[in-house]
Amino acid sequence: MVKFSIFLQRELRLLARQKADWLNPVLFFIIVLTLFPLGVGPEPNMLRIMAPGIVWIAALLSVLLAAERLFKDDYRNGVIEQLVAAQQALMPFVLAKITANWLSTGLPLLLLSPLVALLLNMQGASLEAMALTLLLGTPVLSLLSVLGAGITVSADKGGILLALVILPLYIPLLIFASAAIEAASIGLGFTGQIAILLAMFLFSLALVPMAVCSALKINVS
Amino acid sequence: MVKFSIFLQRELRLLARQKADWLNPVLFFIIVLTLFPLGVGPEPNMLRIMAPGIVWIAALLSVLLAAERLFKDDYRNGVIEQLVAAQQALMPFVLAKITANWLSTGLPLLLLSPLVALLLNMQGASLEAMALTLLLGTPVLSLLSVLGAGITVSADKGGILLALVILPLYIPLLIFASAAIEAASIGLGFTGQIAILLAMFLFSLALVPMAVCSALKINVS
Amino acid sequence: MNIAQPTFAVTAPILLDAANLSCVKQDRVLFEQLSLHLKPGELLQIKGKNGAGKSSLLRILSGLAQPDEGQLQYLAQPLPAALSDYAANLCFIGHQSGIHEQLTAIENLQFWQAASDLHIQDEFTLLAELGLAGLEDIPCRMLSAGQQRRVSLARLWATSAQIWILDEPFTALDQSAIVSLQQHFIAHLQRGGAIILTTHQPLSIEYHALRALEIHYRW
Amino acid sequence: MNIAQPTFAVTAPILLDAANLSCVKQDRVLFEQLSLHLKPGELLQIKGKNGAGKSSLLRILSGLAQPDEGQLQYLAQPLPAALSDYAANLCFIGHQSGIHEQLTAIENLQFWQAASDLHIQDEFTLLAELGLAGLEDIPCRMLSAGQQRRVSLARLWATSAQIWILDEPFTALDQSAIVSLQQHFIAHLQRGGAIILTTHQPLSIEYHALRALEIHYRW
Amino acid sequence: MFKWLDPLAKPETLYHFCGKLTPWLMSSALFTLLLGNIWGLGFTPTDYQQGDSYRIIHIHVPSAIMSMGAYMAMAIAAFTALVWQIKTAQWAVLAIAPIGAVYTAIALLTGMAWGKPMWGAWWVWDARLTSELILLFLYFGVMALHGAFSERQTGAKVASLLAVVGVINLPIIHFSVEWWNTLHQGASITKFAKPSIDPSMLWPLLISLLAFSLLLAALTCVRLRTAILENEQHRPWVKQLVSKA
Ligand code: HEM
Ligand SMILES: Nc1ncnc2c1ncn2[C@@H]1O[C@H](COP(=O)(O)OP(=O)(O)OP(=O)(O)O)[C@@H](O)[C@H]1O
Ligand SMILES: Nc1ncnc2c1ncn2[C@@H]1O[C@H](COP(=O)(O)OP(=O)(O)OP(=O)(O)O)[C@@H](O)[C@H]1O
Ligand SMILES: [Mg+2]
Ligand SMILES: [Mg+2]
Repeated sequence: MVKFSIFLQRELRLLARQKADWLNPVLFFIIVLTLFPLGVGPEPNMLRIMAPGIVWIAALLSVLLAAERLFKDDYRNGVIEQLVAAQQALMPFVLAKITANWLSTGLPLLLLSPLVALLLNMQGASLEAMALTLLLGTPVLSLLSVLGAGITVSADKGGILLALVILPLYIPLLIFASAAIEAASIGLGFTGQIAILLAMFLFSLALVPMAVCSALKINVS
Repeated sequence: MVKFSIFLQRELRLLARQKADWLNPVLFFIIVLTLFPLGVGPEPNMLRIMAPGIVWIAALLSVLLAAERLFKDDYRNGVIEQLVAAQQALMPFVLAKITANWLSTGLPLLLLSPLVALLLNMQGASLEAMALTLLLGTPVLSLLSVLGAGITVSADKGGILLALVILPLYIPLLIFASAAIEAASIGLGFTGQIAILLAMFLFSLALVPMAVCSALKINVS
Repeated sequence: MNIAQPTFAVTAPILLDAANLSCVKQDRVLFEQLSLHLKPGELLQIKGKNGAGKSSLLRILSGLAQPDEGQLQYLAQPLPAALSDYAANLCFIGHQSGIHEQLTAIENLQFWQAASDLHIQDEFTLLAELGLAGLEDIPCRMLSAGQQRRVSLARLWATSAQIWILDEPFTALDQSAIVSLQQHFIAHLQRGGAIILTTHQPLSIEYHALRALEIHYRW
Repeated sequence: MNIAQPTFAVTAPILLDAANLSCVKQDRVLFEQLSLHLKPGELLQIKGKNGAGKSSLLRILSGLAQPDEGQLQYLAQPLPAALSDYAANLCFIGHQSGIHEQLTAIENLQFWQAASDLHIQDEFTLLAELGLAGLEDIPCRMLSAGQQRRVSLARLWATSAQIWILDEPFTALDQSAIVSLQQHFIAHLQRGGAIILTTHQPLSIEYHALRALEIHYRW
Repeated sequence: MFKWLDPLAKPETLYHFCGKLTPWLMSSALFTLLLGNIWGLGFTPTDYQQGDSYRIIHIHVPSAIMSMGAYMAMAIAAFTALVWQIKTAQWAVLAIAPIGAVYTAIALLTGMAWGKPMWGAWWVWDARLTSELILLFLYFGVMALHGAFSERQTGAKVASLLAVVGVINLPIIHFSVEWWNTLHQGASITKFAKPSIDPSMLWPLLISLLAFSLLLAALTCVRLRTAILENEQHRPWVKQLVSKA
């Protein structure tokens, strides 16, 4: 626990130093959101129907882009190699990475959701549903993208390989999250979908950190 | 010219060695395209309307992801530093990078367009328009993303900064390309948009390589 | 702390025992039937030309890579099983420095303090000792090559690990830094520590338990 | 080729003339009023402790960075103007090796041949001379640290540039490689070349025109 | 012309020059701002179509036009910085960027506030609105690049490069109403032909426009002076200045 908090502090310090790290994903999110209506056409009705999908795809892409460099620096500097050699501190390190990743990308998206609703013409219940799905879904997104980053850290080509590994895992999330928002937008209940999202969150929380640790070990040996 | 062809050969050799470099953007493109119907709902009519925007956004994102690492390796190894110190070979190097980038990302997307049309329910004229816009637009995309990669090569945080820099420049392309496909899909002519795309291509071809060279010089000094 | 007192007679326990190691890289046998052991108070220098396989051997000895043949034992226990005990008593510093370029020297030290149980009384005095006074608050990427190396080696002044495995520790260091690092080695050995290292620069240490192992470059 | 014959009397032209250079990094003055000049046949070693500012000076001298004050002249012409002539007659190898890890040694050489007009008769003999026989077709990332450095230095055997600027060329090299590199330096100097380098390892060259310039570490 | 400009490249001269200019610019900016707004908001006739909501035009139009003007000024400074390697021009780029961003934000917000009664929606995806939004992103991009490099010099130069490249967006904003059929108003005052707007509305509008440009100049001077001090802090003349103060 002490280790975790020191490591988390380190990550947060890195984020504070490189403000671009958390500002840019947010801006990217907004930019992608503005691209869609442009490419697809500005009819408000149309937009309202597409909104859930768009929000979630934009969220995915911004988290994905942020994840790419997650372990790169520490890998290149030999930090990870030496952590693996020293064994015990790897798990808290990974947990700190995951937490920091969520704090810097998931949380801002969550806070942005009212603005998004405004841009995409969303109302009452949909807005609520979107915020809820983001609350439960972005941690899963962070977990998955850290997993992808861990798996691909020593791969010759990070970015896109990462996307490939993560996207398939991410599809169930996308389906349930946008289904929830859609249900809300036509006035139906959406507790079912939310429950599934919760389950996905707990499930990945239990499994992913261990998987990341072993991925890192494999990557340095 | 001799230098250009040697450098291009080197880039192609690198691509042949790291197949993921050109396979992954293509796969990414396909995955994003399949995500949309999932997130937005599979009504064919809906899809047909959204198709132009979706295609172009997917193309952008895949090229963007591929661009991120374009100069990274050569920067880290000191290749760029030493090229700048040696002066004369920088321009052919940049041109080779741009060409290789298009060959490895733009061209496959172009070749994929029939498949995309199938996935998104596009017909005759739209397909033709899409292929044409991709033919003219993907080189611009490559030019812009190489520019972004050059500008941000020594930045502490590559990926997302790159997106931030490039997306605004890319928006006109998106607007005209999807306008052309849309016009075609409702049976109108689209030579006007195509002419504008051609102008954009020539314009950026004339300016971007020089801008990239000076960006690289700035980045190593 | 688990450091043996300076009573390393013949009865001193063998810390690390490697038997019949071999390492194959792409059809090329770097070394075969290589055995070595390390006792408290010993410094073992791995010698060899460029590409002989020194770094590969060190990675095997530190548990990062598996040998293609042969066994490792830590305090008479076979290694994959005893790995966590071994890792807790080991300080490995490889070709890469293990410091994050965006963090300051202090922050890097704090990270390693948490990660590998260092005992640092005061970071500032430690860094000043290493000639980094006044540079504690600058991100490490702005330090020179040698200064970065010094930050990375600072761990050796604070670790309680008994076994040090160091891959070319003298790289980028200036002469005065090399001398003080070697003095620190001797102090560690005299406290019962043990060191395995590689370097292409001649050691200038006066010490009775220096051993060298040469790996011959084979093709 | 533009190499003066070994007639470097007092009349030899000054290749590179730096006057009153100063370099400031973040409020810290690394050096001020530093002047130096380089003639054909001279080797100038920049000395100084870790962090004194040697690498910063070399980057300025090679035209990569601008000095905060002072001028550089190449053959009596001021530098920003004469930069392309200067660059064509210069071979700079910095801390980073300048080789791509995914490419083989041969492919890296071919790249540099095109990029900086090297004259290589036969890559295989050149690499064999550098002790890399049999490793020509392996991606450089699989070479050891010293072998990578050798590939990077291979350029020095093929360049027609008269001025070499080298930042710690001996890093990671083993003793035999260092000796042969130094012999190669002497041959280059005797042909009228000129070298500026930094190194923390003592030079073992016997040559009449060795000069050293010390940068004192200031805080 | 260049003889006159040349000494201004020197930080010290520019610092004092801006210092002299600032009070004049600032006071005239405040005066015209008050004049334009009081006249425009209080004394112009109510529009027969739009009611009183149109009065926001006195903020919207000047800020929108000057958001582009500021970008142009920034791009010129950036071009100067890149081509002639003038450090002060580089600092000017960063001095202008946030001001331009604020103007752009004001144009967007007032436009949105006006759009709600006029078009029935806060935001529509039309070409002018979108390209104006892109302008905001460009400003952000310039500022973000500036801080993204460990070498401050690199960041400044690279940001200048982006500023120059982004000029492409200006004609797109201006001509967007002609190239695409949009909801947004066509050119009515920035036409070369006779303005198609009633003089009683035109005059206060022009005064507000003048006010916004004066304000831009004044704020730029202030920010530029701070930037000069920050970048030159170890130079003797700054130390002298500080010790005198
Ligand atoms: C968020 C929404 C809006 C944005 C981003 C926006 C942006 C702009 C920009 C950039 C200009 C300067 C164009 C140029 O000089 O070339 C402009 C001018 C103008 N805008 Fe808007 N606008 C918005 C909403 C509105 C609305 C709702 C109205 C009124 C119905 C309006 C009326 C005008 C008028 C009359 C001009 C002056 C046109 C001229 O003389 O060129 N705008 N706007
Ligand atoms: N991943 C790999 N694949 C194939 N060969 C490899 C790989 N890694 C290393 N080698 C080969 O193994 C040999 C030994 O490499 P190693 O890094 O252990 O050498 P070293 O003794 O540390 O040399 P140096 O003194 O240059 O550091 C080299 O010749 C290298 O070509
Ligand atoms: N970007 C930077 N910002 C601030 N300070 C820097 C920067 N780059 C280098 N320095 C400082 O400049 C000094 C000189 O660095 P330089 O790399 O030139 O040293 P060096 O003489 O080559 O040392 P070494 O022998 O370790 O290679 C260092 O003390 C470093 O802290
Ligand atoms: Mg080695
Ligand atoms: Mg150095």
